[in-house]
Amino acid sequence: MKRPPPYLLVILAVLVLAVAVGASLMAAQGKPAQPVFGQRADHLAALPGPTARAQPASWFAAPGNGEWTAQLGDPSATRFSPLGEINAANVGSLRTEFTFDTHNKRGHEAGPLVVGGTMYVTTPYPNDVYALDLTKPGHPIKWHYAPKPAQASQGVACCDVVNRGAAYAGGRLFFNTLDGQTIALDAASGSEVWRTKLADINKGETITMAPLVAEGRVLVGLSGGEMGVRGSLTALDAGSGAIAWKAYSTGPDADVLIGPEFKPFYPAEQGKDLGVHTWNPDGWRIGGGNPWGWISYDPELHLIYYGTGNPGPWSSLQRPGDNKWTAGIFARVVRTGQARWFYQSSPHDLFDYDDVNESVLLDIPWRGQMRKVIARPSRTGFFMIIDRETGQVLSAAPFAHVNTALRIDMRTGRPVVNPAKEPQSGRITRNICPAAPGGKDWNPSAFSPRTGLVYIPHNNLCMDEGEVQANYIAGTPYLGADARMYAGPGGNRGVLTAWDPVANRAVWRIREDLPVWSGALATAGDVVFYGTLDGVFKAVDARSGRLLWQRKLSSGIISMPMTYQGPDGRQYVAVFAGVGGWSGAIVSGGLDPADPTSALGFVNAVRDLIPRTDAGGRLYVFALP
Amino acid sequence: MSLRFPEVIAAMLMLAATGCHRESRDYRSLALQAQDRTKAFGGNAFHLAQGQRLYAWMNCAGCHSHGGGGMGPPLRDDEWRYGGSLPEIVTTILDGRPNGMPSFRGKITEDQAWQLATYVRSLSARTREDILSGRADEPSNVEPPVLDERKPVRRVTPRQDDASEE
Amino acid sequence: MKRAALILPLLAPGCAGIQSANGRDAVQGALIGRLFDVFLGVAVVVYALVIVYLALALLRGRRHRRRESGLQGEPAPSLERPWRIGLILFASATALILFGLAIATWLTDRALAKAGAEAPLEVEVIGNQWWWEVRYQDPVASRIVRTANELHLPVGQTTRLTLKSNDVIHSMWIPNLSGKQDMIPGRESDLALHPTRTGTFRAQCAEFCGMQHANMALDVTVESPADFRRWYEAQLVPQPAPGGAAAAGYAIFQNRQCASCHAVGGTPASGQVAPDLTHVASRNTIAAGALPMSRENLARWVSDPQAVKPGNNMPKVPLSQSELGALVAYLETLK
Amino acid sequence: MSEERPRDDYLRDGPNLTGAELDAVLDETWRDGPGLMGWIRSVDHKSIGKRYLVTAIVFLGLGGILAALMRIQLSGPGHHFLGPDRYNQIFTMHGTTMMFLFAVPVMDAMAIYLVPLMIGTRNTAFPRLNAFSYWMYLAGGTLLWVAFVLNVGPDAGWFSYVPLAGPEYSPGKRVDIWAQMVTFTEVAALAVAVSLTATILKKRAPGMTLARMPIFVWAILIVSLMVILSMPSVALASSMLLADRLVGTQFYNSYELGDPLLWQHLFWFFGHPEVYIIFLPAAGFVSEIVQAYTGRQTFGYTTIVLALCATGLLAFGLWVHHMFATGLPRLGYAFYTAASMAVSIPAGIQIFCWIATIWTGRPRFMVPMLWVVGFIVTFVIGGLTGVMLASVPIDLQVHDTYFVVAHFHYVLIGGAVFPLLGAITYWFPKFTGRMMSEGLGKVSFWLSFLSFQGTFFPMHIVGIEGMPRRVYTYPAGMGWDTLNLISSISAFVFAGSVILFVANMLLSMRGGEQAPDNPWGAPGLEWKAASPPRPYNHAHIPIVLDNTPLWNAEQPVAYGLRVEDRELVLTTVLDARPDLREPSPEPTAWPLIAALATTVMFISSIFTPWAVAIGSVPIGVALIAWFWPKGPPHPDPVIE
Repeated sequence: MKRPPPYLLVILAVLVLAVAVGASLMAAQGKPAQPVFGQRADHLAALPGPTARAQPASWFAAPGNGEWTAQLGDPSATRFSPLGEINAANVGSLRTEFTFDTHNKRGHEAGPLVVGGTMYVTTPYPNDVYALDLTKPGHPIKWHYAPKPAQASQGVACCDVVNRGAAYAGGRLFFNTLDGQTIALDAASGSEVWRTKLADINKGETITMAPLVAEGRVLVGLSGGEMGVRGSLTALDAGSGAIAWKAYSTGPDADVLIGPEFKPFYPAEQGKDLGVHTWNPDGWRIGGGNPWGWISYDPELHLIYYGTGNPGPWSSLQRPGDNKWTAGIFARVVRTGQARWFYQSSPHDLFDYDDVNESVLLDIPWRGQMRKVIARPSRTGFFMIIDRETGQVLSAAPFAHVNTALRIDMRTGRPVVNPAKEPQSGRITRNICPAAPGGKDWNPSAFSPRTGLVYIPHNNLCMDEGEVQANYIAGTPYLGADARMYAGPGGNRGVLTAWDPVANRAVWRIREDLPVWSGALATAGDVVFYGTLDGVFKAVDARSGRLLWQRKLSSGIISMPMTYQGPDGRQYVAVFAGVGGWSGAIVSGGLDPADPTSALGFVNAVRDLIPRTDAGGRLYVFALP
Repeated sequence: MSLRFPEVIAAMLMLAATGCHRESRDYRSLALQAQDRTKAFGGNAFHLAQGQRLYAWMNCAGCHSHGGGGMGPPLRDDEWRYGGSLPEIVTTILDGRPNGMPSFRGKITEDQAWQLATYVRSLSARTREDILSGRADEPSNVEPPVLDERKPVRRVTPRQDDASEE
Repeated sequence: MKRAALILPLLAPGCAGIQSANGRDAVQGALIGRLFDVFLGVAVVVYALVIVYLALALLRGRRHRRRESGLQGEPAPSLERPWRIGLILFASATALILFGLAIATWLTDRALAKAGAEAPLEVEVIGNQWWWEVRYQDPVASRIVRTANELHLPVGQTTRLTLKSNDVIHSMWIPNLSGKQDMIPGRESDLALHPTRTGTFRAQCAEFCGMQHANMALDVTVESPADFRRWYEAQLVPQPAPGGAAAAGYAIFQNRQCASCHAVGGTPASGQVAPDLTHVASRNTIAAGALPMSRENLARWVSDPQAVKPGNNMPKVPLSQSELGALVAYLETLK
Repeated sequence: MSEERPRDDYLRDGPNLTGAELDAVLDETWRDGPGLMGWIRSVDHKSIGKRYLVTAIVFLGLGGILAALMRIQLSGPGHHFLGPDRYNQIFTMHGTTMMFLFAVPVMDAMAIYLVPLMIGTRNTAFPRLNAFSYWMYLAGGTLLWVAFVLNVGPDAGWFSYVPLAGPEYSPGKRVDIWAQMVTFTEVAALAVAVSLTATILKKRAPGMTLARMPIFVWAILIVSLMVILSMPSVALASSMLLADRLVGTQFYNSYELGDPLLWQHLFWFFGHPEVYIIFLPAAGFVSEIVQAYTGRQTFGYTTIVLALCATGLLAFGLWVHHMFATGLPRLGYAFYTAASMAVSIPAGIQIFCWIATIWTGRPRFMVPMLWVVGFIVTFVIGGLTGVMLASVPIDLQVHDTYFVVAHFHYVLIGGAVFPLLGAITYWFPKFTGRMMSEGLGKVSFWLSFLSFQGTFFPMHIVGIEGMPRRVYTYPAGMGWDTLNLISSISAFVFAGSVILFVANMLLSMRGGEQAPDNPWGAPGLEWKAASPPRPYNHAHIPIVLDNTPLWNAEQPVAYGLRVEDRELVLTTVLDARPDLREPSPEPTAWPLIAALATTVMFISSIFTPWAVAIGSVPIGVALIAWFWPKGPPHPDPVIE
């Protein structure tokens, strides 16, 4: 055999070269340099001056004598505490006073309540309630109440079997269970006073929200927008637990308690039985609109303000029309439930923008006069300033990266939808910002009258979403959409933004690596507390956003920090660690990141959460040494 | 050079057996009458395809997504709390499970349950390779072009025992 | 109106069936029909000329054969001159005829576009494997009618169909009214219809879409605007739970497999992945034209759908004789 | 290098070595090996051509049986003779077999057999590539039909529109087998096209300039270029479909912004040239037959050649007329209407020229001429309905109905099979050395012609009356029943006539009267060779002086080719001046082994993508062995 012809040698050489180049490329792949997030604040504008500063409502009274009786601090949802012992100077030396384990692996979204030397703690399913006696050393458990909700309710809870906490009023503790019962306990003894069943889990109805108590009414909203449940807000008599009134979010005016008192500001909300006519026939029966979020109350106007959830199904092509009264804000008279006004922030909602976020009641100078408003960092990504007497939108500016709506048309109040992002049948739409959890999800922001800023813990997520045909079977999810979420522009997935509601612009912001799913807490010591999804509890300066103190906890923080004055007069700050909820389901539910559409697409946004935190609920209480 | 004739016939018959069973459009669900239903349903591409469509129609994707889980546990990780064989999955589907899996007894017929179970088992790649389909006509679960690359570090750990188990 | 029949001894003698492009029962169908007549006329004439030319060639050739006088081997160019001119004339004539036909096509296209420009009635038709979902659009969302496998049209008005598909490619073709348009997943196409004669017609899927492509028909009823209005209002009326004999059937429908896929307006059953049955008894056929509507056929279809339409997606729900009877009794009330 | 010419003591043909002695030596050099191994190793274009022809006719028979089954099922409304699944497999197999396994390969068969003879050379260029192409074609056909027997036959139509043929709506391996079969057949067609193009351009007899080439050879040249330009489109489309189905790529997934219409564009960009690839050789047959039986050169040689080129070119510009109903923009459609109408002009011109040839020649109405007349009568109807289909509004009414089925049977059977049967009768003496029976030929022609009209003309009417394509049954009372019955009955008569034709072939192969070299007195070079031709075709390479070499008195020949080795003369492309002496590859079994390796890789890649990587190693080995340079058999003497 003659020596092999030259061309074979050439081929061999080329092959070897290719392998070498390939190997070196693979090695260089490695970890891209990771920008460091969460360490410093970007300054965007000047702090508002004393005259141009937003004020709390005229009747506002911060929680007194060091107690904390509601998840949002006070009925106007400011989450501001008058305690100033912990301030920007000494917060650096905070240390753990004590911890309390709930032995529950699911998402802990609730914050504890403190009344009269006792701390009341509620947990996710199975919704146990503990009372800790703070007066005694070692804070022993005074009593423990186990409501034993139905096991099957876990199968119809869309976004982890969470509970957003209890409310205290008149010596009683009111809270909801996952299988849809509202329970009143005697705060002292822990004995059950009354228990009312509001939901039928076979239809997919659950309750996860924290009730609001106002004028003798316990207000409770059903969850289940993802299960084709027809949303409703129920007012129970605080004394007996009997149902005082019930307002549906869809259907004829009679069901929605719309009557002569109903004077909405915008023409689109005026008309008869819009809850039926803005739906395809029978669409309203399984139309969602669940008020599973926050309720605020104005004692002067005797009005409550709450948002309604997303219309069902997610597939907007299957429910033509504006789908009234979903994804909007209701103002109702608390005694009778009659609606006063309604504003729909996302008509014919396309991307699951429930509008259930908190409404902070403020008085702000607007064009030379003080206007009573509600300030809402809403899921659509716009910070809405709405007159709380008439429902008129005074101003709306995006606090997160938004490309689904070009702007809010001030004349009609409707968002101008970006045609490129409108879903098409049979085709995915890419790069929808904000993603389904919205600019900010349910985790409440905080307002500090001392700085006039609203501190918004929110996301920076975009998603690809394709609408498929949704089928309705009672008790099973009614979605019709596949989504995949991922980091928004800048690569950071969360932000804490300090927002000036008067100028309606951001003053400073801290970009966080992971979506910020915890509530915020502002204190008179000019300190703002919040936690990150991988469990770092932080304190930042209310004026500059400078990071003052941080501590890594045992699990991700998706709960609401609170502060109280203990029997010994010292100021304590308490927060629950216990990752879960929609954002943390990948850890608490043990989901598989190989399928990016899991947990309605959120898993794809937080694939790297698995190694960074474990599940497991634990309460941490900090104080100065 | 000439293959011995019987071998050729034997190979053809074997191919025929696997070929035509895998491909038979068993729309009358005769597989229900087969003794070994696992082989009858588990080895038939038509039943797997019907299962794939039922998975979307009967809202399984709502809780289990495309195998990654959500409200319900993930189905791709090949860990079965109530048993991973076809009959056990059918029982799970038809009778439901205490922690929230609804019962589909009245909602789908028995052969549909078997078809669904065949598809569910294929999610954890425990069925024959040759009856799987590359993908479904739906938004795919392929890695999207993220704006800023975030990669997972390790595979999911087995689910810790659930405190609410008792 | 059926001028084609006069020219065409070969085509079926004029009387068009309920599913025939000869029907020409709409402006669009008539325009296309007239264009077809033009093309057919030209084709017949051209064909006649070619056959005559061929026949003469054969005869002339036979005579040359006998008298050994035809051209031989490589004929001199001069002898070929007349044929060269003939060739040029033939080629230019062909080009001219084709140009004329192209102009006729263009004119018809323009007329079709004008006829379909504005349409007071919009209907969305979604193709599924082997049935049609039909949704009458209305500015007031609650007046949107969702029905299946039937299409009612007001005569004398233009209706625009927006065509989509949920799974594979189908094709909406109502031969009596107009040409066909494909329904391609991920795309939307539209079809304008301006019927000029009342009557019932039959449309059929014209793009191979799987096992039951042959049984994917649509009943088209063209009626006066008043009748259409009456039918439309009747479709909006929900069917709440009936009392009396049908109650048993209603219970079976709600609690068994039916509600997982079918919807009946006014009842909890809201399945979206199968035909809406709110007014099923008022339709002319069952299962997209597989069987004419009657009590026995309903029973035959529900008891064993695979026998009637093998391979379709409706399962064989196990029902006893009495349950079947009760269910069919209930379905009969859904007029 | 010294100027002195190397010693040259090889035996060469020439005046001193001619006649029987030359035949014996050439026979020894060019003969296939003995027995089965010789048959397998053969690279002789005649034996490969015959294999192609026989296999294609077998597939024609199989496809015909399927057609008969369909006609039984459709002979009346609501028959249960075939279930929907079986019927869908049968109509898909009928279309696929006829288009991919009969029509293109049979034209390749005739081309491989006749072109070397007609241009006066001894074998095609790349004869081993030809052998490889046959084995790939045989493997593809076997794969498809074995799958069909095993109930794994494709059931999504011969053009398998996505998403029905996609991963979700076509479970199992049926469409994968179809897509892989397309890969097989288009590799085979590409191989043949490359070898024929090289043969026609480089191996013409000295003096046979482009202007003196037989019209059939022109047709084959244009068809080969069309194959080379169109087949890659369907190769890409079927590979993308396989990737979608097996490894979950998103090419045709509209949800991930892929597009089902991408498949239609890529497929029909190949699809329409494909039907001209089938028609143009038939047009070549007609030109040859008409020229032979009228005793004069076909009228308007250059016109016909330009018409063939125009058809070839325009064929690439009108594929969207298959997609007029998909809702693409109307202005785009206008271009394709114009192109579709324009393509009928070259066809019309050819028909004018043929009739002019008959008019002015001295026609003898033997059986091939009958087939030509039958072709003209039938094809013109098909052409005219084709012009109707070119107009968008009319196409919207008749697209995907039995009107279209009638149209393409008129242009494919009328336009290609009729000339093919005439060509087989015409060249049968050359293939087998025996004449086909005139009587039997006439009977089978008239039977075919009349039963064809009876079968397919009613389909025009049924199509207009609203009967869509590919329905396994239809309801009664639609006005289609009697027409379908007529079609079914005459379909059986038509089948009978084809069987009669094949019987005539088989009988005549042995029993037919002996055929001289040039029974029809035709002018082509192929009639200079013996019937059946010797392994080396022509003893001496002929020299061509004009278009009709055999009609000239003196027919000069060239001398000087080596006789002990396989050697051919290469001529320049335009005016065929002798250029080189080229050794012609020896018989070898490596093409078969390479084809087997490719077959194993293709089929196993359906079951696991790894097969593509692992399978390509044996293919590489087989190809390396196939191309391993062995140097000239008797090396030129090295000049000391």
